Amino acid sequence: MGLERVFADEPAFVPYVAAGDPSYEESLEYVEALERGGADVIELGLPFSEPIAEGSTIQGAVVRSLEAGMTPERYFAFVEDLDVGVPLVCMTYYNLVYQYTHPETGETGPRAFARRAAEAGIEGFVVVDLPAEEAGPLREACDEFGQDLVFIIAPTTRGDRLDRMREHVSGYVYVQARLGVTGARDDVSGQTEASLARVADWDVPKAVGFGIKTGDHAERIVAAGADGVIVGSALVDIVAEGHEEGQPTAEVVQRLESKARELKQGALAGARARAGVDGS
Amino acid sequence: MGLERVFADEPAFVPYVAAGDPSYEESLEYVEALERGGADVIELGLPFSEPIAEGSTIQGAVVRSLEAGMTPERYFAFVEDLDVGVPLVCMTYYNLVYQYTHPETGETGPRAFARRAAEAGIEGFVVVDLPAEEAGPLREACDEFGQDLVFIIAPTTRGDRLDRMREHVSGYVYVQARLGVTGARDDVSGQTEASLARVADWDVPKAVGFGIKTGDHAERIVAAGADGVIVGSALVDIVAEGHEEGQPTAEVVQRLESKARELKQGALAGARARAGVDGS
Amino acid sequence: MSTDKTFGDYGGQYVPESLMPAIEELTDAYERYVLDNEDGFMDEFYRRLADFGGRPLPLQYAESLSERYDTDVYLKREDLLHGGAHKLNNALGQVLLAKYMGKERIIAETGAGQHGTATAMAAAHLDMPCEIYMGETDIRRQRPNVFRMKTNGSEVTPVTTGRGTLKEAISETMRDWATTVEHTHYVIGSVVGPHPFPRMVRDFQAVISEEVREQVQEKAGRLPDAVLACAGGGSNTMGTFHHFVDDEDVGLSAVEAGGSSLAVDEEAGVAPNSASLSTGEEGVLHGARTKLLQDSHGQIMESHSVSAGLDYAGVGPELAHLVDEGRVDAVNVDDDSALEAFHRLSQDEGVIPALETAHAFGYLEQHHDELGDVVVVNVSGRGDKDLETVLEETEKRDLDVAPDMSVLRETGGGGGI
Amino acid sequence: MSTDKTFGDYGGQYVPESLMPAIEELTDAYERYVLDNEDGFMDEFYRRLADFGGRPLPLQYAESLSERYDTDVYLKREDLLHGGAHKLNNALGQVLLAKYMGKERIIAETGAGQHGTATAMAAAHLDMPCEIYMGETDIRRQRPNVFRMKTNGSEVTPVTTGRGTLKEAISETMRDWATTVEHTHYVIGSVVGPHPFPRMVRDFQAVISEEVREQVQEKAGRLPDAVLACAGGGSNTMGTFHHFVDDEDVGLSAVEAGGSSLAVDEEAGVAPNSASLSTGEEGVLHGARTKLLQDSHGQIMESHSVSAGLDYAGVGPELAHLVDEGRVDAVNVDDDSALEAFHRLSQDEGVIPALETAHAFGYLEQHHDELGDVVVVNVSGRGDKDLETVLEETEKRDLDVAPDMSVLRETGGGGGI
Ligand SMILES: Cc1ncc(COP(=O)(O)O)c(C=O)c1O
Ligand SMILES: Cc1ncc(COP(=O)(O)O)c(C=O)c1O
Repeated sequence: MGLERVFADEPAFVPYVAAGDPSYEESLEYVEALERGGADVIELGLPFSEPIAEGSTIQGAVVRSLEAGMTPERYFAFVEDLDVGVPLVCMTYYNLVYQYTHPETGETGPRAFARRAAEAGIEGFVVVDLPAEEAGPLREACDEFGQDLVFIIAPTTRGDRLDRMREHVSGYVYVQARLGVTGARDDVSGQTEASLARVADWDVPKAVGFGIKTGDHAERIVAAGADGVIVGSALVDIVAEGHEEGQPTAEVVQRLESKARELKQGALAGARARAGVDGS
Repeated sequence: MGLERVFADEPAFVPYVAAGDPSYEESLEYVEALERGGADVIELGLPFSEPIAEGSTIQGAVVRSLEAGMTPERYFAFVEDLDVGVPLVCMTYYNLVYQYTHPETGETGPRAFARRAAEAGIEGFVVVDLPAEEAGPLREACDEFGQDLVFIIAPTTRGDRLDRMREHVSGYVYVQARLGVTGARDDVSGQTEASLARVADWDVPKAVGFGIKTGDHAERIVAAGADGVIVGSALVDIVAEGHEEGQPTAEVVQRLESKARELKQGALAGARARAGVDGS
Repeated sequence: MSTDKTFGDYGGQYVPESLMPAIEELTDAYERYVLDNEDGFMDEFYRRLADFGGRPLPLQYAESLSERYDTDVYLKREDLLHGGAHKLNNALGQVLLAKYMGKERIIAETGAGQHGTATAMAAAHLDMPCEIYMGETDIRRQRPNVFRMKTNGSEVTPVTTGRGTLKEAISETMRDWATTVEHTHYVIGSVVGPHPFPRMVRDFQAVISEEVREQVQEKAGRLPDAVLACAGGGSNTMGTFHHFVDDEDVGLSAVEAGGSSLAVDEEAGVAPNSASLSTGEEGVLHGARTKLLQDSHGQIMESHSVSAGLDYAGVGPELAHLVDEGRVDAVNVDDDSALEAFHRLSQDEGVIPALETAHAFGYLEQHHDELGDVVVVNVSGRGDKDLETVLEETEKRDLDVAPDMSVLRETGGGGGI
Repeated sequence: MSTDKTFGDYGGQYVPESLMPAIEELTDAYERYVLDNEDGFMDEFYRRLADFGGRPLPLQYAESLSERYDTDVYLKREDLLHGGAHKLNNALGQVLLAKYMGKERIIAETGAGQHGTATAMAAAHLDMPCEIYMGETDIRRQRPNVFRMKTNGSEVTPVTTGRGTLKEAISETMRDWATTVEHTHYVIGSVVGPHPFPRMVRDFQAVISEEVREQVQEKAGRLPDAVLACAGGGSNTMGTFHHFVDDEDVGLSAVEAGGSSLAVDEEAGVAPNSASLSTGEEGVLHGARTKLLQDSHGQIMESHSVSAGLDYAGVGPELAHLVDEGRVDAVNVDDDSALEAFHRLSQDEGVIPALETAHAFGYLEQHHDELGDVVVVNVSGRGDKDLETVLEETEKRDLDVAPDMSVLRETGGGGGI
């Protein structure tokens, strides 16, 4: 298992976009731009029609992608078409995993999904509505195909639950910075430090997400102890704006790349600050 | 008591109109026209806002008269202003009788009403919603002021009820030719003869009303044994049409008079037919 | 057995002769079936009220109101009766009686449409053809109830005379009855009309107080200090009061519609209220001597109330008598207070009352400190039928307790429902 | 005590991690208060169901239908429950539970508005702030229910995503809950969602079959041969079936909305029906594994039914399990038959059913000769909320039993209500 590796040397920048938003071709360019901007792992959304954990920004991405014809099969083709070197994580909802039929083996369900994902080059999964308790079948498939199953720790996750999740997590732990749904915010949640403290002694990297919007946010979160920052809505906002205002693809690519750079730089600055603090 | 007198020699024609329909002045002329046409007694309606026993024709007359300002006091003035020689009967609903306040004595109720009516020259009453059972106070006042209280015999009136009404009736008995409400019809009800038969041995005159429209109807009804015919809606229709179509008063007067003549002649013809039958 | 036709000076049988035989036949049937339970009529009535109507209905302790008024307030939940108002008690009783009498057809008038829907339901239930007269204005104002009557298979006949409301509908139904009286029964909608209607309707509605009397003793351990009910014609009122009339310590208040004002416009023939018990004069209307809104000549006034079901110029003769005797308090509450009470009960207790009913709660709000420690209020019906009116009337006013309805406007379709 | 999270393969807890602690807390509360009656919770629940809700509700012998089908047909009258549908059983239970849990705020989704109004009533009754999520399309279609919720003091928040109906409203409510979970309880509207909801909602609704079981034995002298209930999410269904599940001789039929056709348009992602039990595939939606209307990739379909309350792509996991086990028959009835059944019950029995409910009667019409001698049908709600829809949908069709609604047109205001 290997996603830990990208957090080893410096804080990781983990961007999220929905595959195929707003179209297959544009989306390929956008993902590649994120890598150029400094992404260390990319969470690539496979859109589900009922995104119950997403705020309006990512709901918009899901709708655009589905309307442009995204399906699980096209998603895997998309992954194969992508020209990026960093690891890819598939972020989705469980029904798509559960329903999946492997086009060659005819097998259905989590193992078929994990196999096809592995074939396409996916190294891990975040399945938003799959808590550790229900994750058995996918967990086993991940083990078989050498993939990581990332879990989310919410601000409400405490005590027993925390212990149980610690057992199951691999790759990195997704620390949800605040209660609620995805969406860029103008502040850093006060809950972040407390959440990080609860997983401080876990031996997987801690990536913090939910609401991070600027390099400054990223810096503060890494300074607070995160090993990485996960940023979705702030990037999807750029895609959405580009789409709605009819901006040239190249311009959107440019803006995504520079936003990615800002966030990655913020994370690095946070690491320096922490090193300074640690060193003082 | 005296209304019997007008039925003595020949079948009586008893027209009904609402006083003040469509205006005080026009109405005076209309009533006088009816006398010229051959009326033997005139039933002069004092309009009540809830005429529950009237069909749409007479409802219309009530509305026009009330809108033109008719009140019980104006009604009595109207009676006083009338220049007719035949007896007048006041046809109304009980609440107006019950509420009445005599302008000079200040007395209220049936006795006050009967007194004022007597002063104005009214010789009798038909109070549509006052069955014999509730008629005590008005009955007494009528006796005191020498007026007749006319009751209606419906096709449903039988047995005990018939006997009780026989005791109370005076002037004439109003034989309702059919069930339902007032209104001109195109046929003579088959119920008429049966109703007449039920009161055949009463010693008051029998006047038949409800639905009589033509001289021919009048003839048949008198031939069947009636001592008189009561006609309202067929006359009010003429008033209504004159009002709606803006006909000159003189024209309406003319039409009323000739309709009255037709009905009176019909009644006379009926009497001749009956005499023929009786004599055969 | 022969029943009294009057209540003191009130009541009687002031109808055209053609109806008298039917009224005598009905009186006879009333005495035999209702009073003497011949052929088990009343047993069947109670059984159907239970199985079809949903009786018995709860007497609910109103937690929020009791706290607000520092008085134990109980709600008699007639709003839970099938159809949504107490009206079915009467309609079911009369339609069943018509069946026992061998009648083949039912007619009824309706104002707000509650009595019409109750009658249509009862007629469908008992398989009787039914025709409902309803003023044209009321048809326009109460479309859902028109639809319900039609859905239950009744004819609905518009009445176009006068202002096209309840008074005209009653007159028109009486006209139908005068024509069809031999095979048709007229199901009158309240404790009004000629004898035996006021007594008979009261007896059918008395199931309310029969239940309340038992329930309140069980829940409060004693009889109430006060019983409140709104009063239009007065059927829910008499139904709620009847079994308490002999309990002299139980105060009985009939809450009428004060409308926009108690003053009358004699010239226009309009009383902007329906407070016939409080302000009316004795007179004769629709078959009975009772208290009426009328001008000095005896012409009937157009009444007014924000609640269509209270909008009637007359009132039941028994209530008129009980008020004269001092046994029942005639009080009234204006449109504004009724609307506020509508919103208050909805928000505080989770019970949306009919606008008629809301008048009783408006009175409770104003006079709770004079009513004693245990107060029963009859919730005569539910407010679903009134939503459109309440929306309109609330927007015209600046009420303290009204909710913000902007979500209805913002999602299109205008401000209506 | 620890309850099973699944029913066979169905059920479970497929929710974002942020909700898991709340769901565990709820499970604990469910086991303590509902299953163990801690602090007398269930006693208070039953008391409030009686006093506020109007329970017990009648089991009515349906005379006309029994004659029509030559079978004893009984109607369980949930339409008489306060609010007009079985929904209050659940809403009252959950709001009360939230109070016992010390929660300070209630949220709920609603489609047709029946669950929303029930929740708003329960929240007003128990003095809890309440916010209801409702699709924008549904707000437009169900304005009276929006008004009722607002009148009871609830916030109504429009949901603009997707088609703006129930599915989207549930998703949006889950989003609110994910944010406010620490002090807010989500009152889900049917036997769907993650454990413990399907079990808990069933237990609250099981009061229906608890009563029916006793009533039918009293009235028919034995258990029924068949019990019918419509099924959207399946809460009235499981409530009506629950206490009969172990009686193997009692047939249980869940009647789904067949809509306009059982065929699906995979391309458009639309199923013109809501027959998830009859035609759906196993999958995971809104927290549970169950039968779903979905395309071959697992994307959820837009379902359709003339009755908004059945218009949902999922169904309760316990029902899915009982169908797989062969214990419950999954059947369905199309829009036309449901509309005809709506009119038939209204005309023949004087009970205007909800369009949801009408599906069960459509099935009875088609299969009465296979159901045995004693049949119980749950009247899950009343049809007042559906009048506008029925008027429109009836005019589009040539139904045998529909009344002539021309009086509504002739008196102005267009063809609407
Ligand atoms: C709910 C409700 N309450 C009260 C009334 C008034 O009638 P009554 O005074 O006869 O009870 C009506 C009449 O429609 C009504 O619908
Ligand atoms: C009257 C009625 N019946 C049935 C339903 C369907 O829900 P369920 O299947 O959960 O009983 C609804 C939903 O709104 C409803 O209002």
